[in-house]
Amino acid sequence: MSQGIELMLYGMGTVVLFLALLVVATTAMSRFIGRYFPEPEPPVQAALQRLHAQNKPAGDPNLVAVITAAVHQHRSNK
Amino acid sequence: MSQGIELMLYGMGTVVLFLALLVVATTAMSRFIGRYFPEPEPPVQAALQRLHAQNKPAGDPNLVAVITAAVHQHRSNK
Amino acid sequence: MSQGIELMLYGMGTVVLFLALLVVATTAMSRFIGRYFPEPEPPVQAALQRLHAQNKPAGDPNLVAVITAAVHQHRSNK
Amino acid sequence: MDNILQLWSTSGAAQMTMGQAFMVIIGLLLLFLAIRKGFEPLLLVPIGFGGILANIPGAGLAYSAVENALHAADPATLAAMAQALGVAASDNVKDLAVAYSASGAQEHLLLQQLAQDAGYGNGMLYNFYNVAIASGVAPLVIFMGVGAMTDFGPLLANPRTLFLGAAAQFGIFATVLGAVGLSSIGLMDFSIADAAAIGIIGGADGPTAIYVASMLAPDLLGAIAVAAYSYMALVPMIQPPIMRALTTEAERKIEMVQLRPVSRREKIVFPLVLLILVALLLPAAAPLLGMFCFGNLMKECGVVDRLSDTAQNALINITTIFLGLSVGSKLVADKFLDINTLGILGLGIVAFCIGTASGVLIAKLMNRLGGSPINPLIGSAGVSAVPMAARVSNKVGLESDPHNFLLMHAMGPNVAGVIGSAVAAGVMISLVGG
Amino acid sequence: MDNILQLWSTSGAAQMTMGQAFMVIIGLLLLFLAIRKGFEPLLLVPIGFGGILANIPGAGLAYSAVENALHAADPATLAAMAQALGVAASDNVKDLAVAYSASGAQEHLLLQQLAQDAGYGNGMLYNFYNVAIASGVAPLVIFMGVGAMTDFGPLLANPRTLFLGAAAQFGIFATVLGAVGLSSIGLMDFSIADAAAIGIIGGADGPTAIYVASMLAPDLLGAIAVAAYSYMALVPMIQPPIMRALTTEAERKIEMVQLRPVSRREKIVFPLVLLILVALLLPAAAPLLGMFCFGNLMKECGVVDRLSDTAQNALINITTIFLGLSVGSKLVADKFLDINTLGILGLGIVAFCIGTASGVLIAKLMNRLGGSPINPLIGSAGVSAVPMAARVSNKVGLESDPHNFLLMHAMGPNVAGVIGSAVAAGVMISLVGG
Amino acid sequence: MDNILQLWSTSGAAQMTMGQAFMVIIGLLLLFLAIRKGFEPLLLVPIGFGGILANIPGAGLAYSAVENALHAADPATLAAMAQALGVAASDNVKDLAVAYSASGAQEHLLLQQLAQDAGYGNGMLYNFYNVAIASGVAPLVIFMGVGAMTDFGPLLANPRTLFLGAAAQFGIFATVLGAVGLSSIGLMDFSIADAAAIGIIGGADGPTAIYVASMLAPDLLGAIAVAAYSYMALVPMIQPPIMRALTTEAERKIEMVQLRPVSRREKIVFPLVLLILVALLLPAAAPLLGMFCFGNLMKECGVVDRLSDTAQNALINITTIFLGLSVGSKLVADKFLDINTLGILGLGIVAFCIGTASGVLIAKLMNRLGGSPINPLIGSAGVSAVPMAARVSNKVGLESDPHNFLLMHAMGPNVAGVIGSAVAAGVMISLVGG
Ligand code: NA
Ligand code: NA
Ligand code: NA
Repeated sequence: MSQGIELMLYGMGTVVLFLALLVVATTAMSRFIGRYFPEPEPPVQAALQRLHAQNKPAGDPNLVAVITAAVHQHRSNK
Repeated sequence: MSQGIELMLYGMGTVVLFLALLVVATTAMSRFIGRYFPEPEPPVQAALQRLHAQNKPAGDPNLVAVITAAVHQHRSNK
Repeated sequence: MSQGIELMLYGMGTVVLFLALLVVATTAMSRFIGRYFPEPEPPVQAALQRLHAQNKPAGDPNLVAVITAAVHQHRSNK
Repeated sequence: MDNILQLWSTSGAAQMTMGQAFMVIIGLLLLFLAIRKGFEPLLLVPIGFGGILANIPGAGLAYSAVENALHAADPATLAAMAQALGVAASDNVKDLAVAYSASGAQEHLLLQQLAQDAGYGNGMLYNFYNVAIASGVAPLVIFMGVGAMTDFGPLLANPRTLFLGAAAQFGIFATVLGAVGLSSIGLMDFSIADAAAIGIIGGADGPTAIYVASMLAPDLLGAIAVAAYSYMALVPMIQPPIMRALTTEAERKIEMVQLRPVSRREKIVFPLVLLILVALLLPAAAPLLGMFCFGNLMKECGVVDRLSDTAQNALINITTIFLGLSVGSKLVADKFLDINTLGILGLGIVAFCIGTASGVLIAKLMNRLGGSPINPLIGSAGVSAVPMAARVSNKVGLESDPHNFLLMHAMGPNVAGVIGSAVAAGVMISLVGG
Repeated sequence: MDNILQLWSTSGAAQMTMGQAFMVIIGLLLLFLAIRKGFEPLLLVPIGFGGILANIPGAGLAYSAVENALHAADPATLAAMAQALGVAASDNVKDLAVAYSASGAQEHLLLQQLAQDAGYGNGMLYNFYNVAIASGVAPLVIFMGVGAMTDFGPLLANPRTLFLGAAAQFGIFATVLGAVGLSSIGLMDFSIADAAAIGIIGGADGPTAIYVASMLAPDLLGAIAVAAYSYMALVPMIQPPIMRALTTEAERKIEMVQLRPVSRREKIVFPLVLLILVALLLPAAAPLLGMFCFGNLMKECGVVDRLSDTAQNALINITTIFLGLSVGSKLVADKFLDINTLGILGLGIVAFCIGTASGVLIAKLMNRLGGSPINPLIGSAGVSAVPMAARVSNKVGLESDPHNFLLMHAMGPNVAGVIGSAVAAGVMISLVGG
Repeated sequence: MDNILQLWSTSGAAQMTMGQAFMVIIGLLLLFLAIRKGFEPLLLVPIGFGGILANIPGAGLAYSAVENALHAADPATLAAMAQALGVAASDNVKDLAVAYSASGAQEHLLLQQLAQDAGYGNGMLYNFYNVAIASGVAPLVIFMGVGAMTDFGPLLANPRTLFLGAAAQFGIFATVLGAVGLSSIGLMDFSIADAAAIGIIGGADGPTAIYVASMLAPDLLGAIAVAAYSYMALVPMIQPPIMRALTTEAERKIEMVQLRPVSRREKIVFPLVLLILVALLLPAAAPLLGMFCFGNLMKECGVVDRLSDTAQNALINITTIFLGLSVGSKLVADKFLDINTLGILGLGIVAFCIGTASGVLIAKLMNRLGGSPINPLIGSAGVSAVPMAARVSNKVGLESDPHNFLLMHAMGPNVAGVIGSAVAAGVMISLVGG
């Protein structure tokens, strides 16, 4: 029984302490970024960048993109 | 050789018996459902329901749907 | 140290030899195919064929295709 | 003739026990709830089906090779096993089973070999369980996928809601206490590790519950997972009465300050901040929260979208299929049908109720302490059950004020609850499992 | 100079045996048939390529670490192995191999350790085989995916066609008898387990054949899988002559009653009915039919479509790649090139022919017994080979009457044949493998 | 109170060493380079994150159960382990660790059992590493996917560019020599196997480098993989100065003959020709090049597109996630922070530079020997780093002549470099690893 009470006290304590620290850390992080590294890029550009990244294959990024381009050139050379 | 004959007799017997029972069970099931649980939903609604289900993510169903909705609201709040 | 020199000599030798043989084999292969098995199919047909292949499921090729067809017929029979 | 007898004696109908028949019906019931009532179908369909498979008499799909050999009770094999275990009586299967589970690693290997040489194999579900759950990998991979689906934006816009996610974990620890209490008065028979695993049901988070149960109380895993997912599906019925009882009409009408926009950089850095905090404070939570943060970072960083997509789709789906079937393997009758299972089901719903109440009450307390007003209805979302609990907060709020949309505000405590449960899991693994 | 000799002695050209060269050509032939002739390419491309890889001399991709150590025949390692096995002569590799395969589990572990310590490892394909096939998981996962692709509608609309699916399994058992007969007159050397595994080729169902062969006759798996998939691809050539020979023009013109619509509920309940029947009657078929029913339930229930989609795509594709390469590992020359392989190829085609004939004849018998008329051409679809055999029924039917579409009617016996083969597999595993 | 102490003593902050803190910062730096600077993010995001996870103090995610037991240093467990190893002093953890790594297979199994019985388990990343990399499967599967993404058209149109791919491998072997040299003068401490694994960084091919390192020098794998991917990302900065220094303006303006069209049949047959050549000459390269050819054949044959799609998407993505995390497990402080790591980073960049120079110079030599003119700028693409190096060739070429598009021509040596590195890997595994 005492084991259970101990587990509850220490457990709940850790949860609250951890999340309280996370509140502090998150707030500090948001302020720090907001002050020193405000978002420079307009949303549209960011979306484009993301779209671009989406087309990159694994292992060798850009592989597909380049090969596609190359194949196009190759075909148009025929 | 006798092993082979035995295997054939018992094997083929089981296959026929099993599928015969399946015929009986299936027919009974179809009649039971047809009589007591006829399809209540019109096909369109069922299709919509299925479509809806398709959008549910694993682990936490509806997560994506809700988050999407939430993000939309969030953005429109800006 | 001598191990390193040996590894370099034999390694580089094998790489060059292997790729030289590959040049020979590839050139021979291309000539052989160009002479005896020139591409018979026009590109459009090949593309269609590829497109068709893409729709084949694993395990039992064409399964989905046929079942889809069958379901269509089944439904139109209603 | 012998063959016919052999076929009949190996048939299920000849071997089916009452318990197995009952568990098959339980499996069908789970399927019915999942398919017809929409109870967390992505998990309960595989779990229910796995439960039926596990209880097919004579198939032994949920048993190891040794267990299958013991069930088959072939005299020669039993004699060899008894000899290997150094036990006299070879005709009593139960004694052998007890001696086997008490024996050391050396004997385990030997008996496995004996069983396999005698033609017995591990059941399909037993293998799935070992690969997917006993190794810990399936819940972690699912957590990674959930991380890749989670948007921490609302939480970052209002970090104070993390306290609501913390408060709701009180349901977990109160239940641990309850389980220990029931055992101390002799009603149940739960060890402290069992109690901790049962409490985690109150976390309302499937993968976390399965992960903790697999480490602290594997025998209870079936009941715990079924309880966790069932109650998550029942959140729209469990929570509203509690929420209404603990709040006044005026409180339910509180309008919250509109959330500020959150920049992409904050979202990228947040999982790293969380990871560092875990590393500094609670290494035992590192596997769960590490994979969760990894999934979220993959989603937010925007440069590995093909990995993030796979984590959210093919990978999480494949893992869910095998996780569900594996959990089903723990619904085998001789392990599941037990008074303890009833205790788990009862304690689980208590955990949900206490967690809900704690969240609401702490939200009210925070309003007393000042700061921008918080509608206490979003406190209940702290139990996680993402996103069902946030929806419930929104719905109950709309009943009082049809123009007060709380969904977005409730997503903050909702995802905070996921973090809170994982932290609680780490504490319990660290204190009880070590 | 030593290095050059070492490089040359480790090169393939210096070590290639006639058998390996022949098997490489067989592999290329399978690739040609798959790519150019469209023979079941999804399986035969990986199998053919795996067959070539398995026969690369000196690479040992299909061998275990111990086998690779034995092939390398390093005197010191051989001496250590001979000592561990308690064998005198260490210079004769064949004797060692025989002693190794006769030795117990203890010695196996010891020799594995010895081989690994001496720098030998398991071949890539050997590992694939163990993970994918020896564990049984790959055929089961493929069966789940096939279940998720199968529509039982036509079968439910006309359950009598299940008898056609039963009849066609006669090809399996007749072939078992043939294999046992050939062995009893000394032409071949098949055990009863081998015979059962060979017979299953007549089931015309790849995953079932691989599953049964992996349990009853792993050494014959390569030949059995190649035969099964090749003959499935040849169904449009094998079946029509038999179908025409056994039916009259009038019979081929029989028009069948239009199929009734089948409700979604029937489709959801059917896999559960089948599962319960398996549980009651034939637990040995539970893994195969259980996974099949699970896949089908996921598809039909409509609430776990993302799992069903994954089972039909990413998961089945990944599994097919590794299953194919693993089967290819069994095309290694010293195991495949054997008079028995010719026997398997011969018996396999006999099985297909008998199954086709049985299906057609039983359909004719059922017409004699009354009920709504059945076009006997759909009987041949009972061998499964989904959906090729149903297409063949349709095509032969159209030859006699260009307005008589049998495809839909033939899908009933076609999927019934899948169930029938899995039941036959269960019987044989239960009677022979136990 | 005891519990608070236990919690604090198990917290990361109480256990963090300088090395771990430093490695966490390295992990964050890798993430910054990957996310913000676009350094090979698909690999460096998982590697960096895995590196942080591996260095969470007290979590032991990158350690085996035995290592975790040793780190925990529980006296009773240590005593039992010392006894099992036959070592006297049980209080000195380092002595035990040395004795453990020196002991045989029997002792390893025994200590694993002891550690697991005492409640210690393998870390998550340790398991990932064993399944994904130690088994060799992850690099091979990625190579299969890369094969399925590769178009050999440009290479087939101008097979002479294979020589450029061969030339660039000189960077590998020069670096091996350098590593051996540094060790012989006592500056570093690399064995010949280590040197070979380091040299392969010059291959500019991630999966090949990881595969070779996992076989020849697992302890250096972390540094080698980080170096390989970082320098691949830096190719646009490393190569251009070298290319400009070694070529004249006139050479950079050379226009190349337009590539002939390549038929589909050539593309289908090419991977088989390559495979046969590997089988005849260099079986040790069979796993890597075999899977590469298999992927390419699946893509080109056109009849198994669903397998090819899966190999290029779901399968390669899943594998990349676990490969990256597994590589991260080798960034654990006590293995990574070593003077040798600096040596590896230094030698790696030398390898890239020499490879680039060799490719350019051999292209110039080939122009002297006659044949259609080759722009020496495409020689640098022979180091692989597909497709970055080919883009660099194109870009530097455009600086001299804005109408001279070299991209397509550079793709030939680029993919030739992949083959060349795999051949070099085979040679080194065959000579050094056997
Ligand atoms: Na929670
Ligand atoms: Na069949
Ligand atoms: Na290269």
